[in-house]
Amino acid sequence: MKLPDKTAALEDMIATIPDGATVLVGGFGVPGTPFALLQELARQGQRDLVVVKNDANEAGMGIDHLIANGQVRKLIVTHLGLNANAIAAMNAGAIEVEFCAQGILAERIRAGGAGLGAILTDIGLGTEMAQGKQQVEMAGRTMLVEPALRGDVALIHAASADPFGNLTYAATARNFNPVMAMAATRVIAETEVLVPLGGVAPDAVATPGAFVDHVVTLSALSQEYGIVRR
Amino acid sequence: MKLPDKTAALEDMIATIPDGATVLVGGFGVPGTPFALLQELARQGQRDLVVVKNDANEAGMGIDHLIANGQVRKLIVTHLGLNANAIAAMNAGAIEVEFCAQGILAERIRAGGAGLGAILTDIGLGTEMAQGKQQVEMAGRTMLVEPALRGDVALIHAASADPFGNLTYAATARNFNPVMAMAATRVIAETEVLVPLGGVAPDAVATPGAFVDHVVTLSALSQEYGIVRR
Amino acid sequence: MSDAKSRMVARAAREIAPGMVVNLGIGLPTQVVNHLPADFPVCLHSENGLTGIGPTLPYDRADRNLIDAGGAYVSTIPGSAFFDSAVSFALVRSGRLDLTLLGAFEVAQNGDLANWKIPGKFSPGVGGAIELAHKARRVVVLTTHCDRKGNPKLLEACSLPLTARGRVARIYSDMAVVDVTPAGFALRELAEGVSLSALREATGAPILIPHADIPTF
Amino acid sequence: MSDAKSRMVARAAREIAPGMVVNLGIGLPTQVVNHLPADFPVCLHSENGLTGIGPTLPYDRADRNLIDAGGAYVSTIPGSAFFDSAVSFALVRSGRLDLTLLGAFEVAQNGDLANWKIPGKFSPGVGGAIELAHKARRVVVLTTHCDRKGNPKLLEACSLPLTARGRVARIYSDMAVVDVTPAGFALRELAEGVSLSALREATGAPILIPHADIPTF
Repeated sequence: MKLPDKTAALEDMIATIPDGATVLVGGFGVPGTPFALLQELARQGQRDLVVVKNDANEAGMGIDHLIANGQVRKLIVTHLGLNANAIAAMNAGAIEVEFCAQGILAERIRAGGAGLGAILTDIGLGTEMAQGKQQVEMAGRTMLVEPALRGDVALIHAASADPFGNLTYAATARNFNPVMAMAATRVIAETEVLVPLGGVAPDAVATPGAFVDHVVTLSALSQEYGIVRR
Repeated sequence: MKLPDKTAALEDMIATIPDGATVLVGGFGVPGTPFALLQELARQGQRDLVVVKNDANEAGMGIDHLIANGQVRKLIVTHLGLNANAIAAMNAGAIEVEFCAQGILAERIRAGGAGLGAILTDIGLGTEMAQGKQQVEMAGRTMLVEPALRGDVALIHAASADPFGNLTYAATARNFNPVMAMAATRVIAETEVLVPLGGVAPDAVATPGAFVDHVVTLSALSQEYGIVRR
Repeated sequence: MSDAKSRMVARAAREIAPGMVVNLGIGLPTQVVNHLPADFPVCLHSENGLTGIGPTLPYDRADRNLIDAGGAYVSTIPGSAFFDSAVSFALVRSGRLDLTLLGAFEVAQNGDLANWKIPGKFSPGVGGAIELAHKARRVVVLTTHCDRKGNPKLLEACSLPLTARGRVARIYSDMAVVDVTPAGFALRELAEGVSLSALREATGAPILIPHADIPTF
Repeated sequence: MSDAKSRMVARAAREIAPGMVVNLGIGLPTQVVNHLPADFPVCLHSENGLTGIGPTLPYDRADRNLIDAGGAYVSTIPGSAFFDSAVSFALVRSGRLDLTLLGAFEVAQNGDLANWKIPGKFSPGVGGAIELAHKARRVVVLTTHCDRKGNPKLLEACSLPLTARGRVARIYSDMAVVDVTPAGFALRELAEGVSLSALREATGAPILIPHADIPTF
């Protein structure tokens, strides 16, 4: 036996994403954002997307290209604070925005990746974040039902990958990538470095390849991956 | 700033466990079972314990010492198949046994470690595993409420640790240890090797030290840690 | 292993398609791996936190920290990964497991499976079986056609506590390959030397017989 | 930073006890770290997946993959750990965070906190604030006593959407150290040069004044 090879061409993999898809996008700020996959998605122009991401990047970067192109129908995020374009689009009604508490977004995605229906939490009780959410009484306590969240596609940024899709992440570029890599029907991982099978030590694997469908290797990193001087 | 030092003596840490405590115990078979911590718990003799563990080890090993001593009031496990003593104690009514599906036990403990109230799952629906469990209707589907599970204490086996409690695990000795290390009021980790701060690379940390209360270094590994010839 | 069992296991190995993620249950299913070509592209999963299971090792070469879910000392292959029990079952429940081959006490003609408990005799706990049976994309049973006393395991309805309802798609036995269809059990292949009447006698439910020639294995 | 702000930040630093796990909110709270001794035993947590935050780095020495939750380029120290966002908030929600210092738009005398949304003006999303405020073992606010227009931030009741109900234990401002008690706000310390009457005027709720001498900072 040997492990299957999942290496593929970036353009071909993005071309599998249909209009209307729910797309999970890794990253917290710049680190871990799959800028190359997003650039190609912006170039191909799929529309009516539901984008799930911690934040909306900054103007001119990452998912801001999708927002600027009018490709995004709905954003599910924890905050938009660094992207004035996204806030303007939200205020103008051009995109629908659903805000989630950051750790609850992570848990909803993880629950999707773990094949659960939902999590029960008290986070948000007593605030407007609880409005409209199903409540359950459990052992005398009120809990909010936070439904599992899955994507049709997940776009992941890895530091290194082997051809089977075992992934590692660098420093705080890990963030939402591991949970998102578990929670989509089709998981596309871009990697800075492709190593041969066995090149990632079994104990060092952060996302097991069994969750990953496609591995695309980046030949170079665009400017968006670099240091942001503010 | 520097990270706090949590190294401690094994006997002293086990002595903090009171009668009646709920004790989470890592391990799946031999790998990852904290045999030294369990041996000392057997020696000190705390009683009325609720022990949460994947399995009951084998006769004469690990938690079987606690069962043989009459220290265990209740076991929460996924199976007892390799320990005839445990099955006999269960059948004789000497210990109460609650069986959980393996992944659901992992998720219940993880939910405890993640500060959630419960998970909702369809695992067990249509079987006797669903009996007596709270059900919730969610978006037209019936789900079982599987409550979060926490311990007063968790007993963890690490391959290496630094003094702050950053842990690594070896191969399949990982198993339940990472989720249990998140889910107890007091987390005691035994480690085969103690490395200085910085000795575990930040990307290689499997359990962050912020979850761990005490680190005890094993001077030698008893026979129980070895290969089992059947 | 008897010749009939060996042929059953070899036949079941052909169930595995290239690229699949597969969990082989404890016991006979584990043997299936011995019938795959050396370079066959497949990912074997073990519940205790391993993908990419390598060959079983003798005790003197075993790693004390590296076992499969059945307790056998196994090895890694290039690309193996270790992970915790929560991640391991996340993989099972979220649809990443293409196939599981499980043992059975009883299989019903509607696909119900009982393989974890015999009240009053055998109740060691459900382990990971319930999640494998509920959530693998395809659930296949590998079992002797009858139990040790000669009683049929393929039944109109299960009498034992269920592991999962309606999830079994196919059974590989030492007598036949049988699919579970909306109309009940349907014969697909016969083991060499087994007659239709012997099969019917050993099966505790009606079994649909194709009109065409029946392949043997 | 003004002298009063600087003294407030220095005073807040003494809130941190040896051995604590602490999350410092974006903005002023982040500055608190500059007032801790070099070998002070503490673990700083950042929501984006880091424990053991080291010094902020200039752009030319920064690691593009290593930021804190506010986007600053930080560094590691011996014993730092990286983890994913789910684990990061598991730590917050399960009681492993001993202390969080947060900014505030409004704090009410019952400990209610509003710090994430001003309807119609500022609604960038709640980020991680709601979980920090709900679940840190101790929630402390670090803020100027009044907003830029001179309106008090310490109020009888919050008018803005809440982040958390009744969770604030203490406020460090440029005018005072104020505890939230069952009887409402209670003065603990005064900033140098601030009079009781100035404090009362700048506070939008009654404030209990101790009979004893009031320490200054």
